[in-house]
Amino acid sequence: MAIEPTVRVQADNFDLTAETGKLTADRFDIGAVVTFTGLCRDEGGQLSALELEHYPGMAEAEITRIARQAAQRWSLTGLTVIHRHGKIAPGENIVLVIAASAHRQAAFDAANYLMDFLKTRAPFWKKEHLKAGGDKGWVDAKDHDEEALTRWDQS
Amino acid sequence: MAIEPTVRVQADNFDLTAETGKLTADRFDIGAVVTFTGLCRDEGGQLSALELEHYPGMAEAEITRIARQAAQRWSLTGLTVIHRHGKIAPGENIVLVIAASAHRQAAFDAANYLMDFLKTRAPFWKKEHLKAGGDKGWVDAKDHDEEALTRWDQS
Amino acid sequence: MIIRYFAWVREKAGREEETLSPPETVKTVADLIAYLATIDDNHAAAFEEANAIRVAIDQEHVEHDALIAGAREVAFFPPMTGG
Amino acid sequence: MIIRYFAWVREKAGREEETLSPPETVKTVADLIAYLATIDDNHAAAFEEANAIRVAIDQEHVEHDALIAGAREVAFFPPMTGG
Repeated sequence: MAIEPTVRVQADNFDLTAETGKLTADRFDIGAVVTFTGLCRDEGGQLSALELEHYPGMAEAEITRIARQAAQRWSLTGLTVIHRHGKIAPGENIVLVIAASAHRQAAFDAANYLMDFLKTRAPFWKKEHLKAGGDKGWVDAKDHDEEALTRWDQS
Repeated sequence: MAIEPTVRVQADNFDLTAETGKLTADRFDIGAVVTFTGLCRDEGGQLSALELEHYPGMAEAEITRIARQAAQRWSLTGLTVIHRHGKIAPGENIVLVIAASAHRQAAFDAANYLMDFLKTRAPFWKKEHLKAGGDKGWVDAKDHDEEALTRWDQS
Repeated sequence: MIIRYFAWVREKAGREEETLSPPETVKTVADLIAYLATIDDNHAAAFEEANAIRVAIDQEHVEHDALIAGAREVAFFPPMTGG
Repeated sequence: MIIRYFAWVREKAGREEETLSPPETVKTVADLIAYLATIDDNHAAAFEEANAIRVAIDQEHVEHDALIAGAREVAFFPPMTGG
Protein backbone atom coordinates (compact mmCIF):
# COMPACT_ATOMS: atom_id res chain seq x y z
CA MET A 1 0.00 0.00 0.00
CA ALA A 2 1.25 3.45 -0.86
CA ILE A 3 2.35 5.61 2.07
CA GLU A 4 0.47 8.83 2.93
CA PRO A 5 2.62 11.92 2.27
CA THR A 6 3.16 14.69 4.80
CA VAL A 7 2.39 18.09 3.26
CA ARG A 8 2.81 21.48 4.92
CA VAL A 9 2.34 25.00 3.56
CA GLN A 10 3.85 27.45 6.01
CA ALA A 11 5.51 30.86 6.41
CA ASP A 12 8.28 29.46 8.64
CA ASN A 13 11.57 27.98 7.56
CA PHE A 14 12.29 24.24 7.88
CA ASP A 15 15.25 22.18 9.04
CA LEU A 16 16.64 19.47 6.79
CA THR A 17 18.03 17.23 9.53
CA ALA A 18 14.89 17.49 11.65
CA GLU A 19 12.48 16.77 8.78
CA THR A 20 14.59 13.87 7.50
CA GLY A 21 14.82 12.47 11.03
CA LYS A 22 11.02 12.32 11.26
CA LEU A 23 10.96 9.95 8.27
CA THR A 24 13.89 7.75 9.34
CA ALA A 25 13.54 7.52 13.16
CA ASP A 26 13.31 3.95 14.51
CA ARG A 27 13.13 2.43 11.04
CA PHE A 28 15.45 -0.13 9.49
CA ASP A 29 13.87 -0.50 6.05
CA ILE A 30 15.18 2.76 4.55
CA GLY A 31 18.25 2.62 2.35
CA ALA A 32 18.00 6.00 0.66
CA VAL A 33 16.77 9.49 1.48
CA VAL A 34 16.78 12.18 -1.19
CA THR A 35 16.05 15.77 -0.24
CA PHE A 36 15.48 18.66 -2.59
CA THR A 37 15.70 22.20 -1.24
CA GLY A 38 14.70 25.10 -3.45
CA LEU A 39 16.23 28.44 -2.48
CA CYS A 40 15.61 32.08 -3.37
CA ARG A 41 18.24 33.16 -5.93
CA ASP A 42 19.35 36.72 -6.53
CA GLU A 43 22.35 36.71 -8.80
CA GLY A 44 21.97 40.37 -9.69
CA GLY A 45 21.87 41.48 -6.04
CA GLN A 46 18.74 43.56 -6.73
CA LEU A 47 16.12 41.73 -4.70
CA SER A 48 14.99 42.59 -1.20
CA ALA A 49 12.62 39.62 -1.16
CA LEU A 50 10.60 37.20 -3.17
CA GLU A 51 6.93 37.26 -2.19
CA LEU A 52 5.11 33.98 -2.57
CA GLU A 53 1.36 34.32 -2.87
CA HIS A 54 -0.58 31.08 -2.57
CA TYR A 55 -4.11 29.77 -2.73
CA PRO A 56 -4.76 28.52 0.82
CA GLY A 57 -6.48 25.17 0.87
CA MET A 58 -5.86 24.42 -2.78
CA ALA A 59 -2.08 24.64 -2.25
CA GLU A 60 -2.16 21.84 0.33
CA ALA A 61 -4.72 19.85 -1.68
CA GLU A 62 -2.82 20.07 -4.96
CA ILE A 63 0.58 19.23 -3.42
CA THR A 64 -1.04 16.28 -1.64
CA ARG A 65 -2.54 15.10 -4.92
CA ILE A 66 0.87 15.25 -6.68
CA ALA A 67 2.61 13.59 -3.72
CA ARG A 68 0.09 10.74 -3.68
CA GLN A 69 0.73 10.17 -7.40
CA ALA A 70 4.46 9.85 -6.64
CA ALA A 71 3.75 7.49 -3.74
CA GLN A 72 1.64 5.32 -6.09
CA ARG A 73 4.27 5.28 -8.79
CA TRP A 74 7.37 4.55 -6.69
CA SER A 75 7.88 2.30 -3.70
CA LEU A 76 8.52 4.80 -0.90
CA THR A 77 8.75 4.53 2.87
CA GLY A 78 8.08 8.24 3.39
CA LEU A 79 7.44 11.47 1.51
CA THR A 80 7.41 15.01 2.90
CA VAL A 81 6.73 18.26 1.07
CA ILE A 82 7.01 21.66 2.75
CA HIS A 83 6.31 24.80 0.72
CA ARG A 84 6.78 28.24 2.25
CA HIS A 85 4.66 31.32 1.47
CA GLY A 86 5.06 35.02 2.22
CA LYS A 87 8.22 37.11 1.87
CA ILE A 88 11.44 35.15 1.47
CA ALA A 89 14.85 36.84 1.44
CA PRO A 90 17.58 35.91 -1.08
CA GLY A 91 19.47 32.81 0.03
CA GLU A 92 16.55 31.51 2.10
CA ASN A 93 14.71 28.23 1.63
CA ILE A 94 11.46 28.14 -0.38
CA VAL A 95 10.54 24.48 -0.76
CA LEU A 96 11.59 21.10 0.61
CA VAL A 97 10.85 17.64 -0.78
CA ILE A 98 12.07 14.52 1.02
CA ALA A 99 11.63 11.06 -0.48
CA ALA A 100 12.69 7.97 1.49
CA SER A 101 12.84 4.48 0.02
CA ALA A 102 14.54 1.12 0.38
CA HIS A 103 16.35 1.85 -2.90
CA ARG A 104 18.06 4.93 -4.24
CA GLN A 105 16.52 5.36 -7.69
CA ALA A 106 12.94 5.40 -6.37
CA ALA A 107 13.91 8.15 -3.94
CA PHE A 108 15.66 10.21 -6.65
CA ASP A 109 12.83 9.81 -9.17
CA ALA A 110 10.02 10.57 -6.71
CA ALA A 111 11.72 13.78 -5.51
CA ASN A 112 12.48 14.86 -9.08
CA TYR A 113 8.88 14.17 -10.19
CA LEU A 114 7.48 16.10 -7.23
CA MET A 115 9.56 19.17 -8.05
CA ASP A 116 8.61 19.11 -11.73
CA PHE A 117 4.91 19.02 -10.93
CA LEU A 118 5.09 21.51 -8.04
CA LYS A 119 6.61 24.07 -10.41
CA THR A 120 3.65 24.12 -12.76
CA ARG A 121 0.72 22.72 -10.78
CA ALA A 122 1.01 24.01 -7.20
CA PRO A 123 -0.91 27.30 -6.86
CA PHE A 124 1.92 29.65 -5.88
CA TRP A 125 2.96 32.87 -7.59
CA LYS A 126 6.19 34.79 -7.12
CA LYS A 127 6.62 38.56 -7.07
CA GLU A 128 10.07 40.14 -6.97
CA HIS A 129 10.52 43.04 -4.53
CA LEU A 130 13.49 45.32 -5.14
CA LYS A 131 16.03 46.72 -2.71
CA ALA A 132 15.65 50.03 -4.53
CA GLY A 133 11.94 49.99 -3.59
CA GLY A 134 8.93 48.87 -5.57
CA ASP A 135 8.81 45.58 -7.40
CA LYS A 136 9.67 43.88 -10.69
CA GLY A 137 6.22 42.38 -10.96
CA TRP A 138 5.24 38.74 -11.15
CA VAL A 139 7.70 36.09 -12.25
CA ASP A 140 6.65 34.55 -15.57
CA ALA A 141 6.10 30.82 -15.83
CA LYS A 142 8.78 29.12 -17.91
CA ASP A 143 7.96 27.03 -20.95
CA HIS A 144 10.71 24.54 -20.13
CA ASP A 145 9.05 23.82 -16.77
CA GLU A 146 5.93 22.75 -18.63
CA GLU A 147 7.99 20.73 -21.11
CA ALA A 148 9.84 18.97 -18.26
CA LEU A 149 6.60 17.18 -17.37
CA THR A 150 6.41 15.20 -20.59
CA ARG A 151 9.28 12.94 -19.53
CA TRP A 152 7.04 11.54 -16.80
CA ASP A 153 4.36 10.42 -19.27
CA GLN A 154 3.74 6.73 -18.90
CA SER A 155 3.22 4.58 -21.95
CA MET B 1 35.34 26.78 -14.32
CA ALA B 2 34.20 23.66 -12.54
CA ILE B 3 34.03 23.86 -8.74
CA GLU B 4 36.32 21.73 -6.58
CA PRO B 5 34.38 19.06 -4.66
CA THR B 6 34.71 18.50 -0.91
CA VAL B 7 35.37 14.81 -0.17
CA ARG B 8 35.65 13.22 3.25
CA VAL B 9 36.06 9.58 4.29
CA GLN B 10 35.43 9.29 8.01
CA ALA B 11 34.20 7.01 10.80
CA ASP B 12 31.96 9.71 12.28
CA ASN B 13 28.38 10.48 11.37
CA PHE B 14 27.45 13.68 9.48
CA ASP B 15 24.69 16.27 9.81
CA LEU B 16 22.56 17.11 6.78
CA THR B 17 21.70 20.67 7.80
CA ALA B 18 25.28 21.51 8.79
CA GLU B 19 26.83 20.10 5.61
CA THR B 20 24.24 21.77 3.38
CA GLY B 21 24.76 25.04 5.23
CA LYS B 22 28.48 24.98 4.38
CA LEU B 23 27.59 25.00 0.66
CA THR B 24 24.85 27.63 0.83
CA ALA B 25 26.06 30.13 3.46
CA ASP B 26 26.32 33.74 2.24
CA ARG B 27 25.52 32.79 -1.36
CA PHE B 28 22.68 34.04 -3.51
CA ASP B 29 23.35 32.08 -6.71
CA ILE B 30 22.00 28.72 -5.50
CA GLY B 31 18.49 27.74 -6.51
CA ALA B 32 18.62 24.02 -5.76
CA VAL B 33 20.30 21.69 -3.30
CA VAL B 34 19.86 17.93 -3.64
CA THR B 35 21.11 15.64 -0.90
CA PHE B 36 21.34 11.88 -1.02
CA THR B 37 21.76 9.96 2.22
CA GLY B 38 22.43 6.23 2.10
CA LEU B 39 21.47 4.35 5.26
CA CYS B 40 22.14 0.89 6.67
CA ARG B 41 19.08 -1.29 6.05
CA ASP B 42 18.16 -4.34 8.06
CA GLU B 43 14.69 -5.49 7.09
CA GLY B 44 15.18 -8.92 8.57
CA GLY B 45 16.27 -7.56 11.97
CA GLN B 46 19.30 -9.89 11.97
CA LEU B 47 22.16 -7.42 11.72
CA SER B 48 24.17 -6.06 14.61
CA ALA B 49 26.22 -3.91 12.23
CA LEU B 50 27.48 -3.42 8.74
CA GLU B 51 31.26 -3.16 8.62
CA LEU B 52 32.65 -0.98 5.87
CA GLU B 53 36.22 -1.75 4.95
CA HIS B 54 37.88 0.80 2.69
CA TYR B 55 41.15 1.44 0.91
CA PRO B 56 42.55 4.53 2.65
CA GLY B 57 43.94 7.03 0.21
CA MET B 58 42.37 5.42 -2.84
CA ALA B 59 38.86 5.89 -1.38
CA GLU B 60 39.35 9.67 -1.17
CA ALA B 61 41.16 9.78 -4.54
CA GLU B 62 38.54 7.77 -6.41
CA ILE B 63 35.57 9.66 -4.93
CA THR B 64 37.31 12.93 -5.79
CA ARG B 65 37.85 11.71 -9.35
CA ILE B 66 34.15 10.81 -9.76
CA ALA B 67 33.04 14.07 -8.12
CA ARG B 68 35.24 16.11 -10.46
CA GLN B 69 33.67 14.34 -13.45
CA ALA B 70 30.24 15.37 -12.17
CA ALA B 71 31.43 18.95 -11.62
CA GLN B 72 32.71 19.03 -15.21
CA ARG B 73 29.50 17.63 -16.64
CA TRP B 74 26.95 19.74 -14.75
CA SER B 75 27.01 23.37 -13.76
CA LEU B 76 27.29 23.20 -9.97
CA THR B 77 27.96 25.76 -7.25
CA GLY B 78 29.05 23.11 -4.76
CA LEU B 79 29.49 19.37 -4.32
CA THR B 80 30.15 17.44 -1.11
CA VAL B 81 30.65 13.69 -0.65
CA ILE B 82 31.08 12.10 2.77
CA HIS B 83 31.53 8.33 3.01
CA ARG B 84 31.74 6.61 6.37
CA HIS B 85 33.83 3.53 7.16
CA GLY B 86 33.97 1.14 10.10
CA LYS B 87 31.00 -0.45 11.89
CA ILE B 88 27.62 1.11 11.18
CA ALA B 89 24.46 0.06 13.03
CA PRO B 90 21.14 -0.53 11.22
CA GLY B 91 19.31 2.75 10.59
CA GLU B 92 22.53 4.78 10.66
CA ASN B 93 23.92 6.90 7.83
CA ILE B 94 26.55 5.48 5.48
CA VAL B 95 27.05 8.03 2.74
CA LEU B 96 26.08 11.61 1.93
CA VAL B 97 26.16 13.40 -1.42
CA ILE B 98 25.16 17.07 -1.70
CA ALA B 99 24.93 18.82 -5.06
CA ALA B 100 24.12 22.54 -5.22
CA SER B 101 23.31 24.40 -8.42
CA ALA B 102 21.47 27.39 -9.82
CA HIS B 103 18.98 24.96 -11.37
CA ARG B 104 17.26 21.88 -10.07
CA GLN B 105 17.94 19.30 -12.79
CA ALA B 106 21.73 19.76 -12.64
CA ALA B 107 21.63 19.17 -8.87
CA PHE B 108 19.45 16.06 -9.23
CA ASP B 109 21.53 14.59 -12.04
CA ALA B 110 24.91 15.24 -10.41
CA ALA B 111 23.85 13.60 -7.13
CA ASN B 112 22.32 10.65 -8.96
CA TYR B 113 25.47 10.18 -11.09
CA LEU B 114 27.71 10.36 -8.02
CA MET B 115 25.76 7.63 -6.24
CA ASP B 116 25.77 5.33 -9.29
CA PHE B 117 29.53 5.58 -9.63
CA LEU B 118 30.28 5.41 -5.89
CA LYS B 119 28.42 2.09 -5.72
CA THR B 120 30.71 0.36 -8.18
CA ARG B 121 33.93 2.43 -8.26
CA ALA B 122 34.64 3.64 -4.72
CA PRO B 123 36.85 1.10 -2.90
CA PHE B 124 34.55 0.11 -0.04
CA TRP B 125 33.39 -3.38 0.91
CA LYS B 126 30.55 -4.31 3.23
CA LYS B 127 30.48 -7.20 5.67
CA GLU B 128 27.31 -8.09 7.57
CA HIS B 129 27.72 -8.82 11.29
CA LEU B 130 24.90 -10.74 12.95
CA LYS B 131 23.17 -10.13 16.28
CA ALA B 132 23.39 -13.88 16.85
CA GLY B 133 27.19 -13.59 16.60
CA GLY B 134 29.50 -14.18 13.69
CA ASP B 135 28.89 -12.72 10.27
CA LYS B 136 27.08 -13.35 6.97
CA GLY B 137 30.23 -12.63 4.99
CA TRP B 138 30.82 -9.97 2.40
CA VAL B 139 27.95 -8.36 0.52
CA ASP B 140 28.02 -9.27 -3.17
CA ALA B 141 28.18 -6.55 -5.78
CA LYS B 142 24.94 -6.26 -7.73
CA ASP B 143 24.80 -6.57 -11.50
CA HIS B 144 22.14 -3.88 -11.73
CA ASP B 145 24.50 -1.41 -10.07
CA GLU B 146 26.97 -1.96 -12.88
CA GLU B 147 24.20 -1.73 -15.49
CA ALA B 148 22.98 1.57 -13.98
CA LEU B 149 26.17 3.22 -15.20
CA THR B 150 25.40 2.77 -18.89
CA ARG B 151 22.69 5.45 -18.79
CA TRP B 152 25.42 8.04 -18.12
CA ASP B 153 27.32 7.20 -21.31
CA GLN B 154 27.72 10.25 -23.46
CA SER B 155 27.29 10.04 -27.20
CA MET C 1 -20.76 31.36 -6.37
CA ILE C 2 -17.50 32.61 -4.86
CA ILE C 3 -15.02 33.99 -7.40
CA ARG C 4 -11.38 34.24 -6.27
CA TYR C 5 -8.47 36.01 -7.90
CA PHE C 6 -4.72 35.54 -7.40
CA ALA C 7 -1.47 37.29 -8.38
CA TRP C 8 -1.75 39.68 -11.32
CA VAL C 9 -5.33 38.63 -12.03
CA ARG C 10 -6.17 39.77 -8.47
CA GLU C 11 -4.28 43.03 -8.92
CA LYS C 12 -5.99 43.84 -12.21
CA ALA C 13 -9.45 42.83 -10.97
CA GLY C 14 -8.87 45.04 -7.94
CA ARG C 15 -10.25 42.47 -5.52
CA GLU C 16 -9.40 39.14 -3.87
CA GLU C 17 -12.84 37.64 -4.09
CA GLU C 18 -16.50 38.35 -4.72
CA THR C 19 -19.74 36.43 -4.55
CA LEU C 20 -22.12 36.53 -7.47
CA SER C 21 -24.75 34.54 -9.37
CA PRO C 22 -24.07 34.48 -13.08
CA PRO C 23 -27.08 34.21 -15.46
CA GLU C 24 -28.16 30.72 -16.54
CA THR C 25 -26.69 31.18 -19.99
CA VAL C 26 -23.21 30.97 -18.39
CA LYS C 27 -22.41 27.25 -18.68
CA THR C 28 -18.63 26.90 -18.99
CA VAL C 29 -15.54 28.52 -17.54
CA ALA C 30 -15.10 30.34 -20.88
CA ASP C 31 -18.67 31.67 -20.60
CA LEU C 32 -17.93 32.81 -17.04
CA ILE C 33 -14.78 34.64 -18.13
CA ALA C 34 -16.71 36.40 -20.92
CA TYR C 35 -19.43 37.35 -18.43
CA LEU C 36 -17.03 38.63 -15.74
CA ALA C 37 -15.14 40.71 -18.33
CA THR C 38 -18.31 42.78 -18.87
CA ILE C 39 -18.71 43.81 -15.21
CA ASP C 40 -16.39 46.83 -15.29
CA ASP C 41 -13.04 48.09 -16.58
CA ASN C 42 -11.07 46.31 -13.83
CA HIS C 43 -12.63 42.96 -14.68
CA ALA C 44 -12.14 43.63 -18.39
CA ALA C 45 -8.42 44.26 -17.71
CA ALA C 46 -8.09 41.12 -15.57
CA PHE C 47 -9.48 38.91 -18.34
CA GLU C 48 -7.93 40.73 -21.30
CA GLU C 49 -5.49 37.88 -21.92
CA ALA C 50 -8.09 35.18 -21.32
CA ASN C 51 -5.90 32.43 -22.80
CA ALA C 52 -3.18 33.07 -20.21
CA ILE C 53 -5.54 32.56 -17.31
CA ARG C 54 -5.69 29.30 -15.39
CA VAL C 55 -8.79 28.19 -13.56
CA ALA C 56 -9.68 26.02 -10.59
CA ILE C 57 -13.18 24.91 -9.67
CA ASP C 58 -13.50 24.00 -6.00
CA GLN C 59 -9.70 23.96 -5.74
CA GLU C 60 -9.04 21.62 -8.66
CA HIS C 61 -7.44 22.65 -11.95
CA VAL C 62 -9.87 22.68 -14.90
CA GLU C 63 -9.77 23.73 -18.55
CA HIS C 64 -11.76 26.63 -19.99
CA ASP C 65 -14.33 24.27 -21.46
CA ALA C 66 -15.21 22.80 -18.04
CA LEU C 67 -18.83 23.19 -16.91
CA ILE C 68 -19.40 25.36 -13.84
CA ALA C 69 -22.71 23.82 -12.79
CA GLY C 70 -22.57 23.07 -9.04
CA ALA C 71 -19.34 24.99 -8.50
CA ARG C 72 -19.03 26.56 -5.06
CA GLU C 73 -15.76 28.41 -5.71
CA VAL C 74 -14.14 29.36 -9.01
CA ALA C 75 -10.59 30.78 -8.95
CA PHE C 76 -8.70 32.65 -11.67
CA PHE C 77 -4.92 33.06 -11.68
CA PRO C 78 -1.83 33.25 -13.91
CA PRO C 79 0.30 30.18 -14.72
CA MET C 80 1.80 28.96 -11.43
CA THR C 81 5.40 29.61 -10.44
CA GLY C 82 5.80 27.50 -7.32
CA GLY C 83 8.69 25.37 -6.21
CA MET D 1 56.46 -3.47 -4.96
CA ILE D 2 53.79 -3.24 -2.25
CA ILE D 3 50.91 -5.67 -2.69
CA ARG D 4 47.70 -4.86 -0.78
CA TYR D 5 44.63 -6.99 -0.22
CA PHE D 6 41.10 -6.00 0.80
CA ALA D 7 37.88 -7.70 1.94
CA TRP D 8 37.63 -11.41 1.13
CA VAL D 9 40.81 -11.34 -0.93
CA ARG D 10 42.58 -10.10 2.22
CA GLU D 11 40.93 -12.77 4.37
CA LYS D 12 41.85 -15.57 1.96
CA ALA D 13 45.40 -14.30 1.43
CA GLY D 14 45.76 -14.13 5.21
CA ARG D 15 47.48 -10.76 5.09
CA GLU D 16 46.78 -7.07 4.51
CA GLU D 17 49.92 -6.33 2.57
CA GLU D 18 53.34 -7.58 1.62
CA THR D 19 56.34 -6.25 -0.23
CA LEU D 20 57.93 -8.32 -2.96
CA SER D 21 59.82 -8.13 -6.24
CA PRO D 22 58.27 -10.29 -8.92
CA PRO D 23 60.55 -11.78 -11.61
CA GLU D 24 61.04 -9.80 -14.82
CA THR D 25 58.81 -12.18 -16.78
CA VAL D 26 55.84 -10.73 -14.84
CA LYS D 27 54.67 -7.92 -17.13
CA THR D 28 50.92 -7.53 -16.64
CA VAL D 29 48.44 -7.66 -13.79
CA ALA D 30 47.35 -11.09 -15.06
CA ASP D 31 50.98 -12.26 -14.92
CA LEU D 32 51.24 -10.92 -11.37
CA ILE D 33 48.09 -12.75 -10.29
CA ALA D 34 49.42 -16.02 -11.77
CA TYR D 35 52.73 -15.45 -10.00
CA LEU D 36 51.19 -14.60 -6.61
CA ALA D 37 48.90 -17.64 -6.80
CA THR D 38 51.99 -19.89 -6.73
CA ILE D 39 53.36 -18.47 -3.44
CA ASP D 40 51.38 -20.70 -1.06
CA ASP D 41 47.92 -22.18 -0.46
CA ASN D 42 46.55 -18.94 1.00
CA HIS D 43 47.56 -16.98 -2.07
CA ALA D 44 46.22 -19.72 -4.32
CA ALA D 45 42.85 -19.50 -2.52
CA ALA D 46 42.81 -15.70 -2.76
CA PHE D 47 43.28 -15.79 -6.51
CA GLU D 48 41.19 -18.90 -7.25
CA GLU D 49 38.44 -16.82 -8.88
CA ALA D 50 40.87 -14.56 -10.70
CA ASN D 51 38.16 -13.11 -12.97
CA ALA D 52 36.23 -11.81 -9.96
CA ILE D 53 39.18 -9.82 -8.68
CA ARG D 54 39.50 -6.08 -9.26
CA VAL D 55 42.86 -4.37 -9.34
CA ALA D 56 44.26 -0.92 -8.66
CA ILE D 57 47.78 0.24 -9.52
CA ASP D 58 48.91 3.16 -7.40
CA GLN D 59 45.29 3.64 -6.28
CA GLU D 60 43.73 3.77 -9.75
CA HIS D 61 41.47 1.08 -11.19
CA VAL D 62 43.09 -0.96 -13.99
CA GLU D 63 42.18 -4.02 -16.08
CA HIS D 64 44.01 -7.35 -15.84
CA ASP D 65 45.92 -6.60 -19.05
CA ALA D 66 47.49 -3.44 -17.59
CA LEU D 67 51.29 -3.34 -17.41
CA ILE D 68 52.78 -3.23 -13.93
CA ALA D 69 56.09 -1.62 -14.90
CA GLY D 70 56.81 1.27 -12.53
CA ALA D 71 54.00 0.35 -10.13
CA ARG D 72 54.70 1.25 -6.52
CA GLU D 73 51.55 -0.32 -5.05
CA VAL D 74 49.24 -2.95 -6.53
CA ALA D 75 45.97 -3.73 -4.72
CA PHE D 76 43.61 -6.70 -5.17
CA PHE D 77 40.01 -6.70 -3.99
CA PRO D 78 36.48 -7.95 -4.78
CA PRO D 79 33.97 -5.87 -6.75
CA MET D 80 33.23 -2.78 -4.67
CA THR D 81 30.05 -2.36 -2.64
CA GLY D 82 30.27 1.24 -1.50
CA GLY D 83 27.58 3.85 -1.27
